[in-house]
Amino acid sequence: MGVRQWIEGWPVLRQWSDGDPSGRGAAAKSRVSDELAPRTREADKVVKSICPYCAVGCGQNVYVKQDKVTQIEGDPDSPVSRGRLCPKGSASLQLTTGSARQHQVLYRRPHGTDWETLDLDTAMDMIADRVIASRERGWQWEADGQRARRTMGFASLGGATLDNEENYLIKKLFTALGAIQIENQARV
Amino acid sequence: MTTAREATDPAAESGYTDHPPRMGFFTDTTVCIGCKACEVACKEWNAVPADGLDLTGMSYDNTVGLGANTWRHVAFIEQRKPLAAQDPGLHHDTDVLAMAEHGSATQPPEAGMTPTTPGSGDDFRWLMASDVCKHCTHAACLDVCPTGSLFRTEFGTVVVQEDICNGCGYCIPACPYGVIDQRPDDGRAWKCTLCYDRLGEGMEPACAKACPTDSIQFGPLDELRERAQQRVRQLHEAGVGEARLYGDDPDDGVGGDGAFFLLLDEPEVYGFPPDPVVTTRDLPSMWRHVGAAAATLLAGAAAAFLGAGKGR
Amino acid sequence: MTMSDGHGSLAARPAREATTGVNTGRRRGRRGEQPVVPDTQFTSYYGKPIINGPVWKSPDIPAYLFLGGLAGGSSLLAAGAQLTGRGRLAAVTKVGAFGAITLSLGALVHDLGRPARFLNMLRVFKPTSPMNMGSWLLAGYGPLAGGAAASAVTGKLPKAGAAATAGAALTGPAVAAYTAALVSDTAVPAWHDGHRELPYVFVGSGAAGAAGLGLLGARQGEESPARNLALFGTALELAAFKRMEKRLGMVAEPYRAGRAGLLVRAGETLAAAGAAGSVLGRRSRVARLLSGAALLAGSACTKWGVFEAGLTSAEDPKYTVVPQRERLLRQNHAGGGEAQRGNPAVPQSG
Amino acid sequence: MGTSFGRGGATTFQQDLANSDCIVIQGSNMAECHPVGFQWVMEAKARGAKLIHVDPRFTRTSALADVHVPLRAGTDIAFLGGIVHYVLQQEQFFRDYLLAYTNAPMIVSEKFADTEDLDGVFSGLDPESRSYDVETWQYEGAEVQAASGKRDQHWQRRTHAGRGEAHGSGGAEIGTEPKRDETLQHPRCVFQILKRHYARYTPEAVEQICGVPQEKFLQVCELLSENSGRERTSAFAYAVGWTQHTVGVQYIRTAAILQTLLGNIGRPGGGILALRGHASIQGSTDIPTLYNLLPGYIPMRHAHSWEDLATFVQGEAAEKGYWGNMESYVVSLLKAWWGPHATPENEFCFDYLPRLTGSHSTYETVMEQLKGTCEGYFLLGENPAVGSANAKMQRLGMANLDWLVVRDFSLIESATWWKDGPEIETGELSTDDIKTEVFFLPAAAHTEKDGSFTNTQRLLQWHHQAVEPEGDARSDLWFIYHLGRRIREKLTAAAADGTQKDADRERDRPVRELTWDYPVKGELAEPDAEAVLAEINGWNADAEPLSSYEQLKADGSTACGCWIYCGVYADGINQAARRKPGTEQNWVAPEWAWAWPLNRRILYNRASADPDGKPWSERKAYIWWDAEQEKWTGHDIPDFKATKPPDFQPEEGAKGPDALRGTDAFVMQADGKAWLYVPAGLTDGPLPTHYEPQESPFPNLLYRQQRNPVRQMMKHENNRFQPSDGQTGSEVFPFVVTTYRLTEHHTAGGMSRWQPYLSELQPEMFCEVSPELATERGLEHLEWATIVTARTAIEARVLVTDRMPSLRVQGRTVHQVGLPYHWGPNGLSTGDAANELASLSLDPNTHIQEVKALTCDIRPGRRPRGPQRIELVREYQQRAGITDETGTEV
Repeated sequence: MGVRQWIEGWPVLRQWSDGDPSGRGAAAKSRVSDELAPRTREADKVVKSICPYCAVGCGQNVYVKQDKVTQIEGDPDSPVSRGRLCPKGSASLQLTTGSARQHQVLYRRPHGTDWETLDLDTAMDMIADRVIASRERGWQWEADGQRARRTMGFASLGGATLDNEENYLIKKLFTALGAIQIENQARV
Repeated sequence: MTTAREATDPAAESGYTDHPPRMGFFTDTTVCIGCKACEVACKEWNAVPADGLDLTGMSYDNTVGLGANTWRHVAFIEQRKPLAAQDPGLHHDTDVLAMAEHGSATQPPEAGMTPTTPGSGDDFRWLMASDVCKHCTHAACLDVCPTGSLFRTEFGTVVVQEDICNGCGYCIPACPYGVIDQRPDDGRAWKCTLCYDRLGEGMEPACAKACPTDSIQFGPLDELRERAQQRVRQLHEAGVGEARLYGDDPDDGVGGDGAFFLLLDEPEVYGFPPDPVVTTRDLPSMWRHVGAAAATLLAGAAAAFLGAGKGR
Repeated sequence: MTMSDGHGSLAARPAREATTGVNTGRRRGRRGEQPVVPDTQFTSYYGKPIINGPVWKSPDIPAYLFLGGLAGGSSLLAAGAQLTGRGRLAAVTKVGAFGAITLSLGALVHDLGRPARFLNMLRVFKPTSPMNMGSWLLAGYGPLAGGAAASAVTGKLPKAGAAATAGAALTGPAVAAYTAALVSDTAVPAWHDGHRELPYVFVGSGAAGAAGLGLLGARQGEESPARNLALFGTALELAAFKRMEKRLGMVAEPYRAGRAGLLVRAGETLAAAGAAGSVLGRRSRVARLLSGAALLAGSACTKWGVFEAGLTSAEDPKYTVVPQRERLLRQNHAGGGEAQRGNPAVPQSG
Repeated sequence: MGTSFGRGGATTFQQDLANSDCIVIQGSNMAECHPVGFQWVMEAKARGAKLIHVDPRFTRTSALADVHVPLRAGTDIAFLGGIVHYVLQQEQFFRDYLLAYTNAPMIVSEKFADTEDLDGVFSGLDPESRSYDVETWQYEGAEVQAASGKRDQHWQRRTHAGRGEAHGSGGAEIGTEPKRDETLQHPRCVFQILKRHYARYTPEAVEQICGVPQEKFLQVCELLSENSGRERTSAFAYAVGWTQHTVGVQYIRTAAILQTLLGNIGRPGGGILALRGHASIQGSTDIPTLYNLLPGYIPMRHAHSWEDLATFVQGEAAEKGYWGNMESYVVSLLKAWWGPHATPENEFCFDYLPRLTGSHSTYETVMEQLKGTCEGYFLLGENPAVGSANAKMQRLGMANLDWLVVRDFSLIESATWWKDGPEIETGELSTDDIKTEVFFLPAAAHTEKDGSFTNTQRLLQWHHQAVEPEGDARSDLWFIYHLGRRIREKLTAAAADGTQKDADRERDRPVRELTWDYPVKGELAEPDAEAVLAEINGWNADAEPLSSYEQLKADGSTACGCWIYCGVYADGINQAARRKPGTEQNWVAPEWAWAWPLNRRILYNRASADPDGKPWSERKAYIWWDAEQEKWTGHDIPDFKATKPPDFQPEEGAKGPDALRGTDAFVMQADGKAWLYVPAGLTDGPLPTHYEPQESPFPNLLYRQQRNPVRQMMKHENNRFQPSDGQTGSEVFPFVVTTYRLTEHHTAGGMSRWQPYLSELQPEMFCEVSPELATERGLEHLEWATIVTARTAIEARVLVTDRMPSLRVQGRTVHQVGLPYHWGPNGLSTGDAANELASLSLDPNTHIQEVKALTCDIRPGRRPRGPQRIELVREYQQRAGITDETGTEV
């Protein structure tokens, strides 16, 4: 910025030239204020979503810039919520992008005193082996003298916060494995 | 009769020609459910820092009041007053000064029940109200700001410019409502901007958008005032005689608020000043007295020498 | 809206307003009855302050107030001393004024949340902002005081030095007085409501402080103007303070309570003792020095006390609420009781 | 609700609340727990509706209500039963509606004996097994069900208890056409039985039991009655305040009876809205991650030697109504799962389904873990270490596992109990000794995956992926798909290497033959959620998407993963992703997303018209018969065959939907009627009856029977029960505890206690007590208090408030202690978990725990640390004389 430009931009002078003699309005406006824009305008895309907290099912608009979520707010199109959100829904941005989220697989070995890190692929393989082994150990062809074709070796809890598609695959896979102890928050 | 009021046009007086209508908030506390969505939505949008974990015991209010990190604040008042229709009479003809002698209020440790209204029997009600910067027509914070960081926008709102503020702190005690405050680790003063960035894009402020019951309504101030009058009439007809507006009057000490309220009790019950006045209303008088005092000093000094005679 | 061609009331889209707290009939009988206990309690929100108190730090801002007054008064003493040929007194007060204003400025900058942006104070010219006006004032006064001091110390450019001395003396009183407007132009009840008297308190205190400096620095025999100024300043300060307290009523309580009260009392006592000592002990060098120190300390205590009292009065909502309630009541009585703001029986409509 | 109306889902939708003339919120704190849904209540108020909130506490909902009725926690049936009594006695019921659409005229078997006759129990109680023989509850001349002769009673009860009542779909079968008395005068008709059953639920009784003054109670009765009928409708909203009791299902049943009597079901502004607490809790029962159900409320198999697909269907399907087509639903499900391997010859792989032997709910699972049978555990977005009743039992169960997989956003208590759980502090467990291997896998957020949630009004709404999850975070779809893929690969390899035993090969066949070839996309190989949705929706033999469950076949030519969701992918379009703005369509907004069944928004809406098909009133018109076009029309999609005229009479011998008359509005029910009286389908009685909670400081005023005789209890040394009124030691736990949520937090806190913006709003665990209780026990505002039950002791900061009223009950004052249950030791906002206090005593139908009404003691000060905490509880147990038998009497 040249000296002349600087001087011309000096609000003391603009007070007289811009019709704001008291210096409390237009003349005092800074360059940053002049160029201010909501971050939603910069979004590459707006993705339609649904609030993950309670079962009201409020519509959400998710603003994304350079593969990062920059803002989440109510979707005015939703006839259920009409663009409104409660404090939890309003905190969705912090929920999804906040520092409280873990991004690393952690492992605690039997009798271990602390976490260790583990890569996802190894963890998945270990879990698959555990499932197979526990399923076998807990296998019951019969129960109370009747054909049961099931395993009592492992159980699962959760689902009310999950998608229908996820619940469907959980129920499908675990039932096919013979597991029956499959439960969720509907009872908790 | 409501629209005929002559209101000042702060944007026009601040050098904006051809500006948009003055925008503001009407907060109807009678439909507030105290959910605090406004507080969170405001923080998310404006990236306002969290304010610490402190269980205050002030009913469900754990944010206490407006400040640098709280631009929307929901007050909770538990009262032994009937849920509903009230005797409309006010009884302020007693000696408030004498009462003040007894101390002003109950401190939080004793305030599980706000002792504002002793009441009787089983009556009980729970008032909730979302407070915010008033964006005064005559804004003290803006008047006293020495740097021009605080300025009047084309929407008639009052905004701190964070690239300018030098943290002198003058605006903070100037505000008659206790809105603006300094963020200690940052040094600058912060408050509600009425989402200035969103307004420019035709979006409504984050808090008003989130509000589940439309307790916070955003729009051109003229329309809001009209709507608010209607609402008060409706409530009076329904027997809620205590409903009253606060901050809507262009003739009040701050020239009317850009964010005004519908209350069910006296303003101070919610933590509002009952009759706020912009401090700079008295500034001409202050300057006069300063001038006179300076002159007195000059005269006094002259007299001191005259009385002492010539030195050696 | 496809419903509108359908049936009945379902067609209407919901309105925005909802009625809250409307009773359903059973309690209606109560209406019109007077509550047993009239609703007259002085109230607040959990005793929390209505206004946000000053974030100005101690000792920065009390020092700023004190040093500004000291500088302004000193410049007057300097000019008088120069005119009347009291060389030592002139030199000491010139240097003192410059030193004080430099420290004062330093304190102000130190108190800023963003000291590096100090120069933004001169970004606008705002008569509505005493701090902005003060900044412009200091921008003029500072160099004058500096010039006067420099010339006095180096002995160079005596004419320019004299001109600077005169300029500083003319702006000095404003420097001593404007800080009263600065603190008054807030919502802090004890400060704002005292806006008529505080300028006199401040200049009186500033004069007494400068006199103290003069007594300390003057050569034997030069001190009588300083003594006079001490008497003048102290009398002005004490009288103005008394008058302010009388006028303010309960709002002035913080000036007499707690830490602030202690400081104000100390300020008054020290000023009175200093002034009295300077007169009674005029023949004793020790008495003169002690009196000077007392006057300086008294001036600092007064400013500090005023500052602290402001903090206290911001802290307790009663100082905000009660006077405002009172004012409303007065308006109400004046207006025949009908136009009371906030009276629910009278809907607010113009 | 399943047993009353045929489907367990909410009968209405949130927006429709705006049309109500009176809304009763009970067992729910809607303004706090569903703030955004509450806007529709406020809309109704704006139109002049009255809002009644019935709740032990004065909440943010009460603050906005016209009437707040504080009642003693756990006495809702007495309160609602009182209103039923009022409506019957004052003849405020909607007679025409009652005759047309309910089972009021049906005549019940003379073998039936009511609680009136047996002092609090129904006929058929077997105290030994703590169960009812339900046969005596039948309509006259009807059998329990077609296959009853062959089925053993115990399993029969289990299967039928399992269906419908939780959140789902489907009333039970009732056999042949019952006898009716249109005059409602027959002494054994449902109407008269109802009248007798509730005769003692007088305003005086309500006052005595619930602590509700008669005046206030009658005010509610009048408001409800005034605002029901032809011209006006009232709605009920409830939530877990009703379900979390030993008689939870019957709470809802009472509301259903009341709403049926008042003619408020199937009509705009009426209905019963179940307010669910999780984004997809409705979905997770529709497509159940529940032990006793298959998708679409098809019951799981039980172990019977004789059962094949045909007898299973015969046993479970109904003669009449849409459950009559159950075989198509089952076969289509099996086809969806095992594809070409499912053939008529192998009964479509029916044998692949594992069998139940009794209850296998989460609480039984804990017992299995303690026994060591269950050695592995998946926790998928759930936090039982603080979120489940008697959380200590949950942790002890987990400490006995071989392995535990926790998938969540943050390190919740269920992932870290082995190093910092309460038992480590008390010394009951030591980290070194715990053998459990723990895997923590970070989960993807809703913004990081495609999928659908089913909200509280049965609405499936699709959320689109916005960004890829970071680091190791993955969706549960990814996790379960790739876990399945790996397991299948390993088992296939094992089968191929030739050394596997035949029995093991057979054991693994259902896994190897499972259809599991979902397309994946992107770098992370995320399965395509829409492909899964397409399978849920189903397809025909030509792989074309189906559009209605009426197209499903029992011959194996259709596949469908969840029959009630059939139509969500009609025309190959993701109907759940439809987002036509609400402002651009009518108020029902049928083009926003997709509701089951078949996009109907108000269920049983045939009942919004009179028997002739005309609206009951202009004001409340919704669906009506258009004689010209010969079809049902209106604002919503008819929940009825669109072309079946009002005067339709089925042919003799018609089955399934064809057997429904033109006035059978409750199309899932075996008789097409709303059930005031439930002849089959519930385990604890055909009519709701007031019992005291498992732990209560009061005797049951109405009957000698204190508690639900068939409630379910888990006996364990860490799950001791407390004595109730009249028993020695009951004075040791004199106060009633109730638990609840706050707006600012979510369930057990996993999604809120880690968020700074939410944590600062409610920063710490607290308890709420009345000023009277505070005085009595020396509790100070903001100081600490310790709350003790026979299970454990927790601490909380005290809030003294009038919002927690002390009530006058049976001539004495009962104090209540309020505990929000969001907290645990991890995260930003912390505190003891309220669920530690609860016992495992469950509703016999749903196996939901009772946490809304317990008894406790409260004392000032913090709880003891370390082993002294256990000492304190033991001391209390001794003082109250608690043994393993206490509280377990029938």
